[in-house]
Amino acid sequence: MVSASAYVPAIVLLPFVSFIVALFGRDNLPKRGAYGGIAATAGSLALSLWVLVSVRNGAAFQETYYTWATGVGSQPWGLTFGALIDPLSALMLVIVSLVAMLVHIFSLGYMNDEDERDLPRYYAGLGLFTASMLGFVIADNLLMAFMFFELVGLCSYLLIGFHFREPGPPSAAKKAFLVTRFGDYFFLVGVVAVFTTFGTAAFAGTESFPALAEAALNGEATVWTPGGLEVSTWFTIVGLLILGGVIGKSAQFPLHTWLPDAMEGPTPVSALIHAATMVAAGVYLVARMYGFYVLSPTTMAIIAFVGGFTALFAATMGVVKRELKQVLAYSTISQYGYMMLALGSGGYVAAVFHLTTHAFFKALLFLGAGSVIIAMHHNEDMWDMGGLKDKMPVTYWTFLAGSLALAGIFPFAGFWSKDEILYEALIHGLDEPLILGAYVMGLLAVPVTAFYTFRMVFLTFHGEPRSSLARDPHPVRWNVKGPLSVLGVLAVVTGGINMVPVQKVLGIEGIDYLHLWLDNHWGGIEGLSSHHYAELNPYSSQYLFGGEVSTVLAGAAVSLGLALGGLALAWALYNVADPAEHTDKLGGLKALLYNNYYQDEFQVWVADNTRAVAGSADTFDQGVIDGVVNGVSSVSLLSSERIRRIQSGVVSNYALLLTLGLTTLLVVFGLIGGWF
Amino acid sequence: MVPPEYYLVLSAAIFCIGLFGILTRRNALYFLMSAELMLNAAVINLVAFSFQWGNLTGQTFALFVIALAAAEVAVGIGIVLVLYRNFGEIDVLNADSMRW
Amino acid sequence: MSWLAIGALALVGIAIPLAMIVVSALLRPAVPESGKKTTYESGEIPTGSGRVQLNIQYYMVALLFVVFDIETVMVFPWAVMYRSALEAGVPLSQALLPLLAFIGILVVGLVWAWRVGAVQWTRSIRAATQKTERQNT
Amino acid sequence: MSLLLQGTATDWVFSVRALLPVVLLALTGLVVFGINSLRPDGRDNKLLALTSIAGTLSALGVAIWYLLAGTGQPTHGGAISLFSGAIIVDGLGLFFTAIFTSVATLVIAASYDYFETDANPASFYSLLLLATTAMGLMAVSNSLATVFVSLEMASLPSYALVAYLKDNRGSVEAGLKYFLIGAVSSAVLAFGISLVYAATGSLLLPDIAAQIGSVGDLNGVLGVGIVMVAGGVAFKTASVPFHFWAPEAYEGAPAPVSAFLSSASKAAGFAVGFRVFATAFQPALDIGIDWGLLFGILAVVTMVLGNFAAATQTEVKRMLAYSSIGHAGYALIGLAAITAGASATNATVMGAAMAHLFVYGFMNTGAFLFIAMVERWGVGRTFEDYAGLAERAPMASLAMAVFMFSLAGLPLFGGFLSKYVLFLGAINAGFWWLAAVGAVTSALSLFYYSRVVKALWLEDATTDLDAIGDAPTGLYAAVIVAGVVTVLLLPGFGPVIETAEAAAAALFA
Repeated sequence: MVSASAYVPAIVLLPFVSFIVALFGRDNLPKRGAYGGIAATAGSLALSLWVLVSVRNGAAFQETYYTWATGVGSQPWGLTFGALIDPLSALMLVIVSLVAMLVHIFSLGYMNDEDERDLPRYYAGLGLFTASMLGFVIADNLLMAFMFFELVGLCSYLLIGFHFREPGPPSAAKKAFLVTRFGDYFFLVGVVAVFTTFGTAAFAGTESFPALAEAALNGEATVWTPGGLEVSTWFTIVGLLILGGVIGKSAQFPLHTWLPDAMEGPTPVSALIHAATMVAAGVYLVARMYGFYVLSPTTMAIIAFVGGFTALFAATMGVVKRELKQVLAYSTISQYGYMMLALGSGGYVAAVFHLTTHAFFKALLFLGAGSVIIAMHHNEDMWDMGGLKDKMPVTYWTFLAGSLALAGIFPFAGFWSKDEILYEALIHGLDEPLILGAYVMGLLAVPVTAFYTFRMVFLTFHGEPRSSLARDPHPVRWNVKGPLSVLGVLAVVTGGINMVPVQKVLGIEGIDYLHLWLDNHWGGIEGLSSHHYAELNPYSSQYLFGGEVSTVLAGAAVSLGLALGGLALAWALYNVADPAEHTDKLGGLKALLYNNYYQDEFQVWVADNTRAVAGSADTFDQGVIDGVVNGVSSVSLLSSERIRRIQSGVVSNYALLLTLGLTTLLVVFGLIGGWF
Repeated sequence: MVPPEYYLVLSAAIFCIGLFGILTRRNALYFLMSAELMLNAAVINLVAFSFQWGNLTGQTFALFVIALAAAEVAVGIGIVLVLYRNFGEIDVLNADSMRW
Repeated sequence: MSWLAIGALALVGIAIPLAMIVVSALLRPAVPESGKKTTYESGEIPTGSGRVQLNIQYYMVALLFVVFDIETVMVFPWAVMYRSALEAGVPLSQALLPLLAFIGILVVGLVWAWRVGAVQWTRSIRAATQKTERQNT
Repeated sequence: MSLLLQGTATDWVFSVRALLPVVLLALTGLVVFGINSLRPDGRDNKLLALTSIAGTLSALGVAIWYLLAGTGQPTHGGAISLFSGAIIVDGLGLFFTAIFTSVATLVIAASYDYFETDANPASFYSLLLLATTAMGLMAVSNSLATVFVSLEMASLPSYALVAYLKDNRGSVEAGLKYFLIGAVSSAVLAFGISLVYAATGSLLLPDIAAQIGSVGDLNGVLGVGIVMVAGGVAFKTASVPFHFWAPEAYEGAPAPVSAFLSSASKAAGFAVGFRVFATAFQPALDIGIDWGLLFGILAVVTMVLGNFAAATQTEVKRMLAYSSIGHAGYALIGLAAITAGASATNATVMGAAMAHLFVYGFMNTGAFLFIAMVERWGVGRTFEDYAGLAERAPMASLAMAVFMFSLAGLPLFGGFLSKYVLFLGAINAGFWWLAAVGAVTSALSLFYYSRVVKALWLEDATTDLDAIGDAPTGLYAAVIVAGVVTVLLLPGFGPVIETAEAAAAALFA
């Protein structure tokens, strides 16, 4: 039998071929490139599933395909391309190719049926985007990962700016590109530092950099450090440098500003970016080289804290947004914050779990939003919607499933993964104040998430239509409903792959499939198992209420309670016929339901105050964070203006400056060298 | 015999005079002459130290420097000519349309 | 010590003209008038601009002269060592050939310059009018 | 293949064979003169261009053949020393010759269209060929005398090339500035050489290295001399503070000439700098003449100035001119990271700088040639004028996007790997601060490079682009070839870096 490993490059190459075909085939293609893209991604999906199955049968492997260059000199280094197929990458391959295929199908409805022009360029971009993300996933070394990471960024630039004739998209594309690129430069320096330190950038094997780092910390190996720096300090610095790229791509505070702007791109692209490709790349990278990160407690704590903070910070901003996609954008930032929190607090499996469930329900929500946007003739303002529930039932029910998952309501997928993250953060955080702080922020974000999610759901689908568009929505076809249904099912059931709480509470062994999967239960690559990571991680577990089971139950109860609370608040405020006139309506009711009046009054007060907090978070975001980003660029541009004035255009001045420069050099080096 | 340091001082002085000319003159031709002066400072060094070290390398190279100086003048005059044709004068300060 | 006399001479040499200029500047009356500022043209009243534009051909010939002047400089060291080199048994391929190649390259350049008209004395209309203008003034 | 290795250094046939790439270039230049002399009034643009390309291509072919055959390299008997050691044919020389001839080929192909209406293109081709010849000599010079002579031989045609458009005020002004700064710089270089000679009594690079240990009191003279020689190198490579000519010369010159100067001429300056400082001046590091630090400072200032000044330019060509200065700063890392005695890391970082110059030769030449095409169309010079060009010229615009992203160091093109290896080498040699400045300025560079791509692809035309009807064959071919090579240098980077590092290692052995 042919082994799946021989076909791994094809997983990457198929979408790449569709990119080439779309690029050169232009308008001669059926559906202008869509079918090619669907076929390619379907092929990738099939191969990925095959790979998944063969990994399940113990066929994890690492293979080098191509060597770019080998260096001579004191420290030989090799730049190679290869594939690392282990449980983690096999799982991710399936997620990426599945979401990519669904997005391609959905695009038939969103782009082709809407008569967008220039579609071959769109499908070419999607193909390249998918290919580069898949290439990133299989990368077996940091340099290859970096190159595909960059390619992902470039594709996002091309796709976000797809509607380049409008004013918004080009600048949003540029912002996305430059902000993530800003983080990537730290990443680049980090890659170079890894090479210099270890002489290799491989992820797996005894000669890989996580393994060497571990050995170096145990004193079993020596590595280069700049200026004789303490090994652990240097590892922390390197880890943080690479984290720069992660923060940029995964839109963590403070480099998250590009992501809401990136909503200017076509909605299917947003789905792809948020669920499976670009943003997921950052978190995946941390998971990929987790063996390195767990060695540095400082880095871990920073990751956890940034994650927790981002989760809360972005969630509060989601509360005040008017546009459907804006809400989803902030929810993405927030959810990736959770994943970072999980990674930082030692919850490797929890992070991958949430990455998986989030990929499905966020793709679902974006595609659902796309469906709504089609129906609303590309109006995205939620205050113009309302009452779409009956007119588009498929969209409504799937969207609802996604929202329940996002809000973390039992038993939808998001509940299980988010609960496990919070649980990990809690048990590891009881000794670590920083982790505990991150946990608290993550917990606080739960009701906020539920609140804004259901505010969105209620405003969009419930109540009375608030505009003529909403009264007569544009119908959507199978190519929209199909992907929605697939994802809707997944959003409901994905939680089943990792029933850890159930296992712990009821004592049923063997239903925590994801744990077993990532723990090389069915075979994997030595040194890349969650078990190994758990041994390395710097935390100890503490339990509340005298035991594991009670801690699990208490944690789940608290987070579910908070989520339900948020949901209830949203219900009360927005699940009404006409939420905008909420307060006026109260006057008629007060004689009849006096007590309810107080209750409503209280709710209004809560709403106003949440609004104030969220609003100030939003202001902070727009003013300070954006301001700093803009500030850096304006300072650069200002200094650029100053620096170029040196070139006065008068050749005598040049001669003078040249002489002065030379004289200065002569004097300085004469003094240093003692020539006089 | 004159000590070699004196030649160094002499050549440095000539070099600085040439440099001074370049910094103060606006006329392209003077600019050119000043640069030649600087080259001649190098030639003085080469010849003097060729004598000092007892090998002919410096003297031979001095001939090359002189030759190249002449070639440089040839090209320079050509450029000054087209400068005059385009700008109507040979003031180097006037050619400042490109800057920043 | 022999330098001392030269130094003293140099000092005196510089001091005397300076002193003369200073003394005359102190003694003479200052009566500025325009006639004093005009260019001295042997008693004639100066007319027109002091700048004369020469025909560009002068420069072309001058440039060619400079180029072939260099040739002499380069040939000079060769001439100095040629006889001794031959006597030392250096074959002609090393003693003569490089110089012939050098001159050959120069000849190619000269022929080219000649053929494209660099040494041709053009009679352009502009040059002719300029000439008449100069004669009329 | 190793027939070249037989023969004595005094045999002139042997010398010609060893210097065959340079000789071929010189002969082609003379042939172009000859053709023009035979038919002074015939405008044989095509014949002249084809002759010139044949010359540069054959020189390129020979250089690559020698590189592959191991001529002058440690595996086949080591460097070939000619003319009493004044010329040395080795891997470094051949590597750089390959860069010059590739760039010259592209530039000549582009010039065929650019100077289509020129009255006498023969002088252009011959000047270009002679400048390339001189650059080839610069790369094999092993004596300060040949260094100076060949550097001047390269500079003089360059001045004329910059001022080639005699009726264009910009071109003339550029030529004037280039020439005046060049005259000052060559005087500084000559004075520096004379001081080095005064201190060591020799002009041959290995002899200088041998003498440096015993200069005694004259180390001050030597130090001033070395700094001045560094100034000469800085002029040729357009590094601060000798860079002032570059923005104007690149902006004012005809675009093919800008391409030639900013790629080949810069590389030639580095060829000289690498050889002179690695061979002759390395022992000076031990006696208080820290030219490594000098180049470190120059590299930092050059990177910062070039990239910052480029950020707010309004004209694409001038932006590229400044970016070219910035790239000189990157390549200077190859000199700055040299430390006494550490021959392995020295070779790594210098080889990386050479490989970067190689890749740079293609991507930067291509970018300037794209501008040549735009100039030929008469579209305009500012970013706004470039808006929407992708609609009219998609292939060329795609190539331009490749050049821009490659120059910025995006990891899809050759420019990424070379910059990456360069920074890696710098960190390996302990100069992490150089790599850090390089990374920060690269980050900034993406800003202004992406402006071009944005204008080309993401903006609607502001001007009437109907003039862009024709597709000039030579220009298009040159741009596309440069683009393809830039892309191919990503998978094909291995041989380049290996050759470069081997050549650099031979220098430090």
